[in-house]
Amino acid sequence: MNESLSHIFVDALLINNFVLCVFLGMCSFIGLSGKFSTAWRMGVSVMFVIIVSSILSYGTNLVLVRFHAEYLRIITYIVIIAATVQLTEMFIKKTSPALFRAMGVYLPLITTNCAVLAVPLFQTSRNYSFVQSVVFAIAASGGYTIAIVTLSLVRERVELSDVPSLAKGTALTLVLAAILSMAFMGFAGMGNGG
Amino acid sequence: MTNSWQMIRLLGAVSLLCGLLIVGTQVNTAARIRSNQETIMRESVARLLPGIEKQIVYGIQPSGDLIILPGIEVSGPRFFAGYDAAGNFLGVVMEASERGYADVISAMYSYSPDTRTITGFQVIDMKETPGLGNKISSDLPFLENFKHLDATRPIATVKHGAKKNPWEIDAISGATISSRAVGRMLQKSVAEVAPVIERNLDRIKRGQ
Amino acid sequence: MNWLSSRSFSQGVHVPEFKDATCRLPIRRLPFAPVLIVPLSQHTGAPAVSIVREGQEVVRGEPIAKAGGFVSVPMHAPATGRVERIALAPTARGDLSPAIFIKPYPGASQEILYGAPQDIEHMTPEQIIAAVQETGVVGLGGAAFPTHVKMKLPEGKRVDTVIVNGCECEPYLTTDHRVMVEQPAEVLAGARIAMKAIGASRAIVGVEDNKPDAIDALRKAAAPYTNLTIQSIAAKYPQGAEKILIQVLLGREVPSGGLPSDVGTAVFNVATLAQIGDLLPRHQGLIERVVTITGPGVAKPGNYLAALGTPLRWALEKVGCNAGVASVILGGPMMGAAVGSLDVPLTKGVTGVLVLTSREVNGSRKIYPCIKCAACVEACPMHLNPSRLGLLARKERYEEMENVFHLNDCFECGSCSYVCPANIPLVQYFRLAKQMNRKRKAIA
Amino acid sequence: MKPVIELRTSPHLHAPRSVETIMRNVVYALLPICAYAVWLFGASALALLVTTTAACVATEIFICKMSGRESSVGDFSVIITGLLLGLILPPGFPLWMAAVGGFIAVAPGKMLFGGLGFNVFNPALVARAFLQAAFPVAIMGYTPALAVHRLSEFIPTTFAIPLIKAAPLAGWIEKTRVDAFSGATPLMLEKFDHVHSELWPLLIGQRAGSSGETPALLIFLCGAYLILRRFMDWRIPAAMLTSALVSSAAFYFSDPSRYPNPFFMLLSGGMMLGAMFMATDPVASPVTPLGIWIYGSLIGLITVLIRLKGGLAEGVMYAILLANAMSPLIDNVTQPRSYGARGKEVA
Amino acid sequence: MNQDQPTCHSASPEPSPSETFVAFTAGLWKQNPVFVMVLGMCPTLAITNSVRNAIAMGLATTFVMASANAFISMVRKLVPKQVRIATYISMIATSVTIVDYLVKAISIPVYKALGPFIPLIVSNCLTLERAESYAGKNPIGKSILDGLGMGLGFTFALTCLGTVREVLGAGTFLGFPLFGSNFEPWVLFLLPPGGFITLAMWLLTFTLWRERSDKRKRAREAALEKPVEIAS
Repeated sequence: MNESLSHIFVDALLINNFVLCVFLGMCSFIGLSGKFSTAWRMGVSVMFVIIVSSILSYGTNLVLVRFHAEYLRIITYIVIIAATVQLTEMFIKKTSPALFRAMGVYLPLITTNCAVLAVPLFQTSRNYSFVQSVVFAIAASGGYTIAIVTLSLVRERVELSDVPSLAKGTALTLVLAAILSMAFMGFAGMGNGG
Repeated sequence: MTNSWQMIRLLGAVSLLCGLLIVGTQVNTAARIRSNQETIMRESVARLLPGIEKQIVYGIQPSGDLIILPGIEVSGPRFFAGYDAAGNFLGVVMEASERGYADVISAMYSYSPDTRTITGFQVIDMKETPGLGNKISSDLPFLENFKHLDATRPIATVKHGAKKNPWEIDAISGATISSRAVGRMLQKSVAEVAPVIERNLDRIKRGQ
Repeated sequence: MNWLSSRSFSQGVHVPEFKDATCRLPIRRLPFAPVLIVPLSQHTGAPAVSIVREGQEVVRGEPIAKAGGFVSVPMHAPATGRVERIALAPTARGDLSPAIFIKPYPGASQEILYGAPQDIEHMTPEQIIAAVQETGVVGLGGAAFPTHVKMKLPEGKRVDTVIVNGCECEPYLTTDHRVMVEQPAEVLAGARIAMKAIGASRAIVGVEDNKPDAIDALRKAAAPYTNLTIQSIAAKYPQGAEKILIQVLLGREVPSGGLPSDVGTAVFNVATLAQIGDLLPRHQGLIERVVTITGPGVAKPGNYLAALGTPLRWALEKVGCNAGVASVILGGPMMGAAVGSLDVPLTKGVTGVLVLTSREVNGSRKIYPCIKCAACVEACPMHLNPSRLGLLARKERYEEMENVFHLNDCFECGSCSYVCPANIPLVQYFRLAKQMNRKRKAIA
Repeated sequence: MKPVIELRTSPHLHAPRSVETIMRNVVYALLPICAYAVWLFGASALALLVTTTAACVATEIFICKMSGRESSVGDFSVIITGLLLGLILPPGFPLWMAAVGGFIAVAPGKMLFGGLGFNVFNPALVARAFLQAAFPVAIMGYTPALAVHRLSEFIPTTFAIPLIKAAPLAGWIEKTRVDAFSGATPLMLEKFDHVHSELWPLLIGQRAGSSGETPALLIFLCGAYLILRRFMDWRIPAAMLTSALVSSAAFYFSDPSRYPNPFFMLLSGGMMLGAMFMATDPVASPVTPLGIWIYGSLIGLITVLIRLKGGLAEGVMYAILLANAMSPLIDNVTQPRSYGARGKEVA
Repeated sequence: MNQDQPTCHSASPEPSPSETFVAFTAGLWKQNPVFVMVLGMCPTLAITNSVRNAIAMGLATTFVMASANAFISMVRKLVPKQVRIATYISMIATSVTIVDYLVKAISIPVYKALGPFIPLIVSNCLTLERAESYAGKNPIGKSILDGLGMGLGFTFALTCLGTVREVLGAGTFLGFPLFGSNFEPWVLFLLPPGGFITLAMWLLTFTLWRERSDKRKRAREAALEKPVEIAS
């Protein structure tokens, strides 16, 4: 199906939000959403890596298809992601030590963030064109960032309240995520109503 | 120096091992996967065209011509023609998809070029709301719509209980969006494929 | 009320005034107590140093202690009598501090025998500042900061406008109100002395519009002077706070952690200036002040001219206390502190004595969790976020309060606690937080 | 020990308004709406309101007891949650589901976060969203207003057996309807069938809908009472209704044949109830002056977008929940500039 | 999380067989990857709306973990530190690709139901975590057992979630209707929020259970210590 760019964008950003509706990038969503300062850095790093690796894997996929080597997709994609992460890390370390201090810890974690691997996989299985892939990568990683940043601020706020000791920790985070996810259900069918 | 050389050698060995394993698996499973996919398709088509014994997959070229596809590997514009044991033409089965409430709904439907009606409809994949939208695959009164759906006119979805004409689809109450998506999908697909079938009907009937 | 023409500021709260009981009563004199307790530290800064011995005879108005440094002022004998002893006396803060106990002679006159006229017109600013220090005048609005220190500008700072603070926005208190009504000439004289000492070209007297008689009296007295303006401003709490008043009158904002002189102004309380205007030409010292003694627990509320050092218990006996006194507050109800003992003396910084009965002091108000109604955010004159500060304080995140939420800009006006529907003791939290931060820094 | 210290610190005066009076007055303001709902939709609406309130109160008492806290029912906030939940469910909603909703509202929606003042989301809306997702069919079971036997008999779905599918409503509606009724609210008619509704019935609430969301005028007046007595922040409803009006007007004037009249948007669905009683929940809304305006406008805008562009007919609930989620962010970016901060930067 | 293991060790009377046994059972319960370590969240939440899918996903992960652990343990002494992660990831990716094809060959409907989550096993933090902390340090037999144990523990957790979600959300278990056709399903549990809620409920249950068992353990220890004190 030939999807319009705006639709791909809204769909990946809100309707089928990567985190809240498709359950991708869960570990970091739960583990790194405790502090706003961590969350936004993680969000930005993920956005960068997703967009770069999406572009790289689009090109790689063309090569794989050309040589009928689709069975190497998973392994090449993960290598591309690992390489992107590694190169980004080195690049930031060289150019901006301050930025590296801020982001450095989060970058290696991105390799095992399934949201990052999911983007190239989805864009391949959905036969997106290059432009569609880029839009999809931006929207999907943007959706991830929105979710993790929102959750982190909500959690910072909850930190100031008297949460019963039993519920502290992951369970409470999950309940918050559940309510957020219910709220995102309001976007279902967006752009398709008329 | 020796250290990096050692590293490269090791990585090479690892890649070789991985490559061998992957290729081995791929080679060993390819036939099985293919037959699995064929079976599923065949079963879906058979469910829509009862009494089918033989089926041909036609691909539609950009020029509008038909070619017979070797199997179901090749995606793109295509349809299935079904024949009974005696080789009589039963009808065609087409694939269609459309955005529903939650995500894309993809479906198959059978179409009779002789009467220009849709004779059956089956959802293949969807993520519609359980209990509401997902009734499009199970709600019997709704599926009743597609036993004889007139496709000579633009197919339209009307609200529950308001169906008056044979080309209208009676929507599921409370699942308007999903029902409409089905109507839109059929309407678009028929408009696209029916003329091609019409033009090549003789050839299809002969099974060439 | 001319509320249309009155200026005001955007935040703050409207507090019931409770001023009717005393605002029309003329200032009356309290007789001498059997013993007057003159603490050596009635002001901000170094304590004064006693220059009398036990048993020495002193004359009313005579210096009995000299300033303990530049940021310090001398003390003068409030009555003619004998120095009974020099010993520790309880203070309103709750601790003990050295004080001179003076036993006035029975029948000692209220007349001030000490002092001689001096010519202000021909004095240099430095001489005026020195003379002001000799009078022992400190900020009589409650801060008790030595006035001459305020007049001595830091290097490189210039002040163009003297602001005279006649707001008296605290409920119940009418001290400044009566001073403005009864001594407008002294107030303006003091303002002119301050202008001369500082080198300012004009002075603005800001008076809240709930005191029309004070505005009238001042305007009449100011008629001959072109560089003195009387500005009526809409009544609102805490308009009398220095920084707020500067913003209302001049539209200037004192930088966080800065002083009024950073924006070219200096602020003096009306009562302070009235004393300077009165004492300086006669070269006398500050020995008495006007104190509003009021509240539901007082039988004869009013404004009383009390000799400094008058014990609180004695003053309250003189004005009569009703049954059921629950709390005695020095200062106004919004920022004043409740005293733990009635044996403390009235000092230079005491603007009023408020006696509340158990009906007003209802300790059983239940504390609810913060419902984030934002009333405090709208009330805070410093535009802080007391709601968030309160939540952080509950979790003892004091550093974050200071670094992210500007805790140190809070001057504890009490507006947030006043409006809080959940009765959260916000100001108390903030005091504690500041204390903890100071302690932490001291350790570090 | 503690109260003695509190006695001794300033300020010694206190404004008369307290949490308890605020909450009590919100309950008063909700009662006329409840009464009108019972008159419009009959005995079932009454049973629904009683059930939700009882379920909420019972849950709160139970949790307080379990966690060894002092019962917090006395602050009335749980009663507000209960009444609001009843008002935003369809009148014939099965009572057992309503009771589940009451539990969800209070247990995970409020007490999990520490009770009053700490809930991140509006508890009643959390429960409504839960029920909407859990029982999408039952929550669409709207019945007509002013049905003939409404006061003497219950809507059959009301007493559906727990965990068992409720019988379809069509038969009952057939029997009691006063005029043609399609089982849809005006918003659903507008969205899915392009049937326009008159504004007057929307204003006085004689239409299908959730039990308490229909009488726009009455809800407005009850909200106005709270605003005038300063128990509620006027800026949130003002921002929300204005932004809804402006954004829907933009749609309307771009294509009047396709999009509904902006005033229809204001009066239909739960817009008025949401603006007056849901979005104004102080706990889940920002505290900064600018933040409050942003928050209100955001709700209005998202509501209109969901209604006109989304898959659902109604979007107020989701809009408020989303804005609740955003309110810590809004609060953080709109911290007021403290007095003197500008000078500090220069210095 | 890891301090559980030493206590297990010291508690066991015969070291060698029980050690192997511990390697296997730790993942099942004491160090359950989902309920205790909170790892591998994506499939835990996404693929548990039916028991069948949950088990299939769990088994696929188990296979990947066992085989990846085996490979990694094999080469663990040869791999220099710098390229450790890269090697591990390629090993895991290889296992995943194999599983991907195997599942497709076994059943297309199951493959479709698991969607993108089979390839995504690669970036499941659980697999890399075990590779790093166990397979990279232990002999091959134990590593395989660890992979199997962890994988089965993962499967167990997924099945727990799947059961709640399928029973409440559809009224069925493994596709068999449990309550008859009149059951009103709680559709929510099949939707994304249901995944979060179900996991939250399980975690709460686990916390409660552990708290109670801790309390009991402490009580027992206290009871044991008392007489000793009296004696001394």
